[in-house]
Amino acid sequence: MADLDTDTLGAWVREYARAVTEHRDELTELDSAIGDADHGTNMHRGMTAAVAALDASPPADAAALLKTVAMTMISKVGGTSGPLYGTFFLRMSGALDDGSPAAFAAAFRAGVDGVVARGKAELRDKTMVDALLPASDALSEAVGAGQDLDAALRAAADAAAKGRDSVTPLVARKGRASYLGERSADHVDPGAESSVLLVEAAAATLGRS
Amino acid sequence: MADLDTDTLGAWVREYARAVTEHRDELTELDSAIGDADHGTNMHRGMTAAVAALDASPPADAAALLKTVAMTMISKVGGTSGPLYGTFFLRMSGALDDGSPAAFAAAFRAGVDGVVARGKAELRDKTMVDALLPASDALSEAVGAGQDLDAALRAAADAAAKGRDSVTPLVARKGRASYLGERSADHVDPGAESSVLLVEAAAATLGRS
Amino acid sequence: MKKLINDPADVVDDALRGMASAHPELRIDPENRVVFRGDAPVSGKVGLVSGGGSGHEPLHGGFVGLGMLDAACAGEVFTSPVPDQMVAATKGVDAGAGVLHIVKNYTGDVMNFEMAAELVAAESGTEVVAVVTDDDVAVQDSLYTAGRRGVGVTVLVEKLAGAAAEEGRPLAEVAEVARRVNGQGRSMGMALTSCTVPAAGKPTFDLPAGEMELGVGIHGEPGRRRVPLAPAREVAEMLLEPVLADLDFTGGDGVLAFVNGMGGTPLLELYVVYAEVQAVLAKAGVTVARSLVGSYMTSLEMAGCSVTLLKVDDELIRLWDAPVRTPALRWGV
Amino acid sequence: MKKLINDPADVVDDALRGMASAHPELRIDPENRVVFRGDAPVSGKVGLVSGGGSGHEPLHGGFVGLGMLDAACAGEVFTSPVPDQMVAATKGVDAGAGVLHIVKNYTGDVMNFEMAAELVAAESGTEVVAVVTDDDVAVQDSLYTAGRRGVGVTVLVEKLAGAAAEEGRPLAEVAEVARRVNGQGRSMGMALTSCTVPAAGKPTFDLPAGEMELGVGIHGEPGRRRVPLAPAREVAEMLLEPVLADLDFTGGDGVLAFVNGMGGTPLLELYVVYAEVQAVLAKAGVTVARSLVGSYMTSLEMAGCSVTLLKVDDELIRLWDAPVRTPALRWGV
Ligand SMILES: Nc1ncnc2c1ncn2[C@@H]1O[C@H](COP(=O)(O)OP(=O)(O)O)[C@@H](O)[C@H]1O
Ligand SMILES: Nc1ncnc2c1ncn2[C@@H]1O[C@H](COP(=O)(O)OP(=O)(O)O)[C@@H](O)[C@H]1O
Ligand SMILES: [Mg+2]
Ligand SMILES: [Mg+2]
Ligand SMILES: [Mg+2]
Ligand SMILES: [Mg+2]
Repeated sequence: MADLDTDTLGAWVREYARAVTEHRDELTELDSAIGDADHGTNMHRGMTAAVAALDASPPADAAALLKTVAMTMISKVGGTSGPLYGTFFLRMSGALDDGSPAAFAAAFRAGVDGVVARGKAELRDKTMVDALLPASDALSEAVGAGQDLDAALRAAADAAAKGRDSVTPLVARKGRASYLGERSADHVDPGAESSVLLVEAAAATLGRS
Repeated sequence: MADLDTDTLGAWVREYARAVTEHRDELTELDSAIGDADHGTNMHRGMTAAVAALDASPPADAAALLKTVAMTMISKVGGTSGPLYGTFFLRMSGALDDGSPAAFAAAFRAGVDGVVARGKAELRDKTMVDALLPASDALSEAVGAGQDLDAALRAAADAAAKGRDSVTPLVARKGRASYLGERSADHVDPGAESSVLLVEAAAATLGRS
Repeated sequence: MKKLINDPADVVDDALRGMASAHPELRIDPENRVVFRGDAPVSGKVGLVSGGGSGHEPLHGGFVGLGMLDAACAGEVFTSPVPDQMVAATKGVDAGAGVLHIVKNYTGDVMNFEMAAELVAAESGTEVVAVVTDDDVAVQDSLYTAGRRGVGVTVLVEKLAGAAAEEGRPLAEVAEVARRVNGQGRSMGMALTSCTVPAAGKPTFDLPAGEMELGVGIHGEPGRRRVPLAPAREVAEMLLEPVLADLDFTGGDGVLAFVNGMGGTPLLELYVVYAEVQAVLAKAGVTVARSLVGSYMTSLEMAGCSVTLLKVDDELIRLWDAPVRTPALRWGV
Repeated sequence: MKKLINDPADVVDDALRGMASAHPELRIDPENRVVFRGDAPVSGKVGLVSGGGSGHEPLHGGFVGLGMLDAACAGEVFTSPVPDQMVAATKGVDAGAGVLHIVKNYTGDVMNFEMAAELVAAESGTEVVAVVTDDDVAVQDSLYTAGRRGVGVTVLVEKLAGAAAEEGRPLAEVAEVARRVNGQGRSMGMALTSCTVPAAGKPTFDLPAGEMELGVGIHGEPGRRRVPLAPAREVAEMLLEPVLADLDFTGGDGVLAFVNGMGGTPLLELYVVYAEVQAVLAKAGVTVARSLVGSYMTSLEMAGCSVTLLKVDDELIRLWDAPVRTPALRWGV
């Protein structure tokens, strides 16, 4: 398996764009139940623009690629997910060292830390953090244990899905869903769902590269 | 059969009030189809107020009674039916001579002439006039032919209903329904319907008195 | 029926109560259901009276004040007020210079205002002139109809004749302004949904998903025809086509373009429609001198809009820009 | 979905195009989706910038002009604008006296405005102060929520801080007025129907006949609880009860009472609600010094309303009465 490079990371971004487009209505539907019915539209708009930006001026390296995605999310999405996913890619871009699985895992952790720093959500607040943090932990652990990126990303995707599901029964404590109080319980958090798609897209592209 | 007097005319007015209340929703429904959904509400408001006015200060004579009904319709209904039914009762009040069937028929004609003068509708314009004019003709003819008021008012009620039905297939040329053009055809005119109720109320009360 | 009301029978009185509390600068006669300018009658000024069924708010009560109406009579929902109200309003605004009645062309409104004028003539020496508005091109103005309806142009007549009256001009001239505005204005409306008359309790008509009514009035009456739902771009064309066909709006000093919301359509959409109206007008060579976008003459919670064009000249532009201070239109003061 | 729009993806751009045509006194930057005062930056004056998701019109673009905002950023429907827009707006209104950001308390709005402020700080010497509005008592202001939402009071902050800025007061004082107004204002809203986000294409929630949502926000989000439909009288009580429980509004110089329509509720009904609000306040010993009734902060075509109370004093009354010239609020000029 080749090291991660601009092409493979680009494949990840494109696969994620495809996935949020495929799941656009579903994400919006989740957001209708406990939010304001725009999460699918937001993610679709942002990731479509990110791919267009990459097409328009192919990035020089992996860091530039992630930065383009970050800046596009920040300047095209708005809402809560724009700054958070934007920060995620921005911090990843800044932290990415080389193309090794360990570097990727570290950069991913930096991205998630950025989301936490920006949004100040804790575990079990019922946000995207509940998918991203477990994913990051699983990824680091697997890579640290010497597993290959494919296996590590599969573990991360499983952990993300488990994290998302684990907070579904909970009452939201951050973001718009928190306004609903008890009524937010037993609904899947839309941001957690889009984060699961992000990690699955990584597993489907980077893992196989 | 006694001559018409304040009591018998009062019974007519009360019966009409009862009938428009019973048919309120139906009249409004007819007005929804080709108008603005208020004819039942209008007639109910006006006739209920008329009965209340009669109760509040019992009129000295038949003319005073009809005038009270007229003024109440004019000052409580508004819209198209307020001035028209108001004018009907006002002209009847002014024209009523004695309690004879002939006097009633003449007063009724004066009332209808008042409606025509105020509203300028012609036969087959598809308005209340299409019920009132044939009713007035039938009433005059029957009374002139020496029939008793009971039979004469039955003939008038039949003529009113026939008049109403005869214009149902037509396109309205007066009032709100005329705005619909061809779409007004094949709907019962609400004002024609409330006029049929007026003549039926007369047959049910004055005829039997 | 989902409405923020108490008893449907009380809706007009309750709303007038709210208006009276919210607008201490107005004087509201709850018995007669008349909204007066606080300082009516205004000495030396022609009095302007309008009125009509309720359910079209802010029309007419929201247009009472300096530079516009002196009094407005509120009828039941979609039902013309009664002559007594118009008599009370006319007396209350009569400052010796005569009174103008601004009447929308509906059989009921016209008859009730006529009876009121007869009563005023019989009782007092007040000179009353009535101007009837009839700008709705959806209705043929022929012997076979009750004539064109008075719609959007009524708001403009109230503003422009109101400004003329405020300048101290005599009744004949104020009436002439009103007539000229009506003669130079045309409107056309459409609906996406019906409205529900409170006392009726259910929608006046059914309008299935995917369809809209063209040529509706402002009383929830069905329109002239039902067509498939179309983008705002095409709606603007459909509304303007008969308006532009009815009167030549090109040349001169341009037009006042008025996009009016029917009550249930958000301002966001009205601006979308206005953008398309502008585009159609530009293509047709019609210059926009002034514009008005908002829900000024509504049909309860009906979703939809109407477009009104008024040919203007220097004088009308000056009258439009003149100060006005009413609950719903206010500037220059 | 029945809307007067073209492509749902274009609704914000199309509406801004309409606004630009209808309001030549404003300057609209279509690239950045910023509505500017025509004369911005106003020399010596603190610049006021606000913004948020679209779908709340006239908020915020309709409040741009003399005596209120200098610029408003329009996001996608119900989605906070992005930092680039806020940076463009901030630069465009900066006349050297600093810029106030008025931010409604939603996670997205707060984060995007924060990022914009960071960018401005990094790029230029412009002093930026942000005031976050959070007046919605339907939401508990606790560690377990994102804090109270910014709703109706935002309109009042824009007017009152705008008037303070227009007087030439320094940034710290203008911000202080904004903070004080937010601290003394509370709101509560309800909905009779859901709204439909254009891009989503169907109602955000189902609200069956006979039921209403209490404690809704302005983004079509479901409320705190669903209760049976009630008469306006009881609705006024249900809305005011938590407002009055949260802050003592009795005594002093009274309150500014603001009944706001959610977009699909006709003005007739808003006045009915206002009458009942007045009655509840009178019973609670709260004096109304000023009032505002209308659809100023909407949630697309949602039917419903909110009530905002603001404790006022002589200074706030003076600032409220000060001249304002914007598309949606205008007086004294
Ligand atoms: N403070 C926060 N930290 C991290 N994620 C958050 C926070 N608040 C909300 N989110 C996430 O954002 C998602 C909503 O995104 P989106 O609908 O695009 O934005 P908005 O709520 O502004 O409409 C939620 O489902 C949740 O996962
Ligand atoms: N010019 C007219 N002359 C006589 N009757 C008329 C005329 N115009 C309308 N009508 C009658 O009035 C009826 C409608 O009354 P109503 O609904 O109470 O008033 P509005 O049309 O003002 O809402 C019509 O059904 C018709 O019979
Ligand atoms: Mg959302
Ligand atoms: Mg009717
Ligand atoms: Mg009517
Ligand atoms: Mg959003």
